[in-house]
Amino acid sequence: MKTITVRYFAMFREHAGLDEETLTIDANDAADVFRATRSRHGSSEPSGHCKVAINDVMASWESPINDGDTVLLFPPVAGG
Amino acid sequence: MKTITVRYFAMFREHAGLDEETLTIDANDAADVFRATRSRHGSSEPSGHCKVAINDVMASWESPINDGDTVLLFPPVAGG
Amino acid sequence: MIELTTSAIDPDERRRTLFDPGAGAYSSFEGWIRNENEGKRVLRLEYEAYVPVAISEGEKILAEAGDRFPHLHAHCVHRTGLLEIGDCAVWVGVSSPHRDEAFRACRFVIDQIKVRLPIWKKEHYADGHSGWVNCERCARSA
Amino acid sequence: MIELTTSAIDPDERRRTLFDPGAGAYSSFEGWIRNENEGKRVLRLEYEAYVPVAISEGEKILAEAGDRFPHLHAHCVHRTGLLEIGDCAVWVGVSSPHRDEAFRACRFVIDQIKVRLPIWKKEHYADGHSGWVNCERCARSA
Repeated sequence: MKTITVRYFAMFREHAGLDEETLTIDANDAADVFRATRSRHGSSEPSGHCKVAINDVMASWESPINDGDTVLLFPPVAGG
Repeated sequence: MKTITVRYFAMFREHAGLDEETLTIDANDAADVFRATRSRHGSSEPSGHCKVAINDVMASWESPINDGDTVLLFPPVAGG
Repeated sequence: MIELTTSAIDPDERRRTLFDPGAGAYSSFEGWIRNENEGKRVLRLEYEAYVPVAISEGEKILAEAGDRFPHLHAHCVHRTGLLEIGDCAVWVGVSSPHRDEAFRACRFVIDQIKVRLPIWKKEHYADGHSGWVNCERCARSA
Repeated sequence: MIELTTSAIDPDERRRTLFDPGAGAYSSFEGWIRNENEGKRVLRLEYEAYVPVAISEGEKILAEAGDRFPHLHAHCVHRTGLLEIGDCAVWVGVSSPHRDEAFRACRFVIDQIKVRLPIWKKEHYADGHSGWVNCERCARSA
């Protein structure tokens, strides 16, 4: 089990009703964290248009997760 | 014979040593005027990168010339 | 350089930072808030950004542009917060020795900015509803 | 609208004229005087234009751009006279509903301006010589 801080942005934050939370979960990669928090952020397609960052660095869904990491869940971006 | 006003621009004007002149020549089209003034403007390739306007309207070398026309001889342009 | 700001963007001021005696071409792009999107009347927009990653990812994009286009100077500013119709949401400016590279570099930067930076926008519509742009498919509710 | 001017171009002032609540994209291009051309050190440039035809041909180009790109606003200003390194010789600005059209329209306008307007430039070099740009092949002497 790992202790992970998860942060939600934009629509994900609105769905979750919170900015961040700390979870103790059995997660190997970023995709595991996404799945574990699915009921919070409301999205069912992690490999789709969503993005993830780990400790403020852009990552992929296959990126490994370590104890103490902060995982940022980004819904589809729309800059410009 | 037609009486034509010919105007020279940029390098053509510098070569001719004058802005414009009035010629009475036997010319059917703009190319004839270009040829007739070759020794003035110094260019030997009318169909090349040079352009012509007749009475302030862009024309082609095949455009017919009428008595009293003003023919503008443009060396290769370089705007921007 | 990439900046995020909550104040109005002054393109002219930023443009000066791109001056170089060897630069013969300057190209800029601005995204303006328009009053309509996909048939819906838009009243205003709200931009949210996650600044630390938006900055690091933006710097990466500008560095990539510099690798592709030699002697390039490039700068980008993105607004956050509440924007009204006609406001400039994003400005990209580049200078380069020649025209073709300037256009291509400017286009490269804005295209990448739009798909890579953690920035989101919520449209507020004339009918009272609002919605996160691009988020229909990722969410359980509209 | 197309303008020829002997005064410094203020891009910001012209940019405002392109505002439209339906425009989501703005693209601009500027040609700056650079200190080098084809290996020669340039000190300054002299632009000559034949104004009546430059204006009518410029208006034609902007009208063609409007035909190709719906809802386009486009404006172009070209300097004449003596210009120094770093001066803006030409400015093109367009606004359009979307990004792709804005870039393409801006590019179309500057590309056409450069080949169709009766405008000529003479470069003054560091070695004391001067030359009309693009004119080597058309003339009996360099």
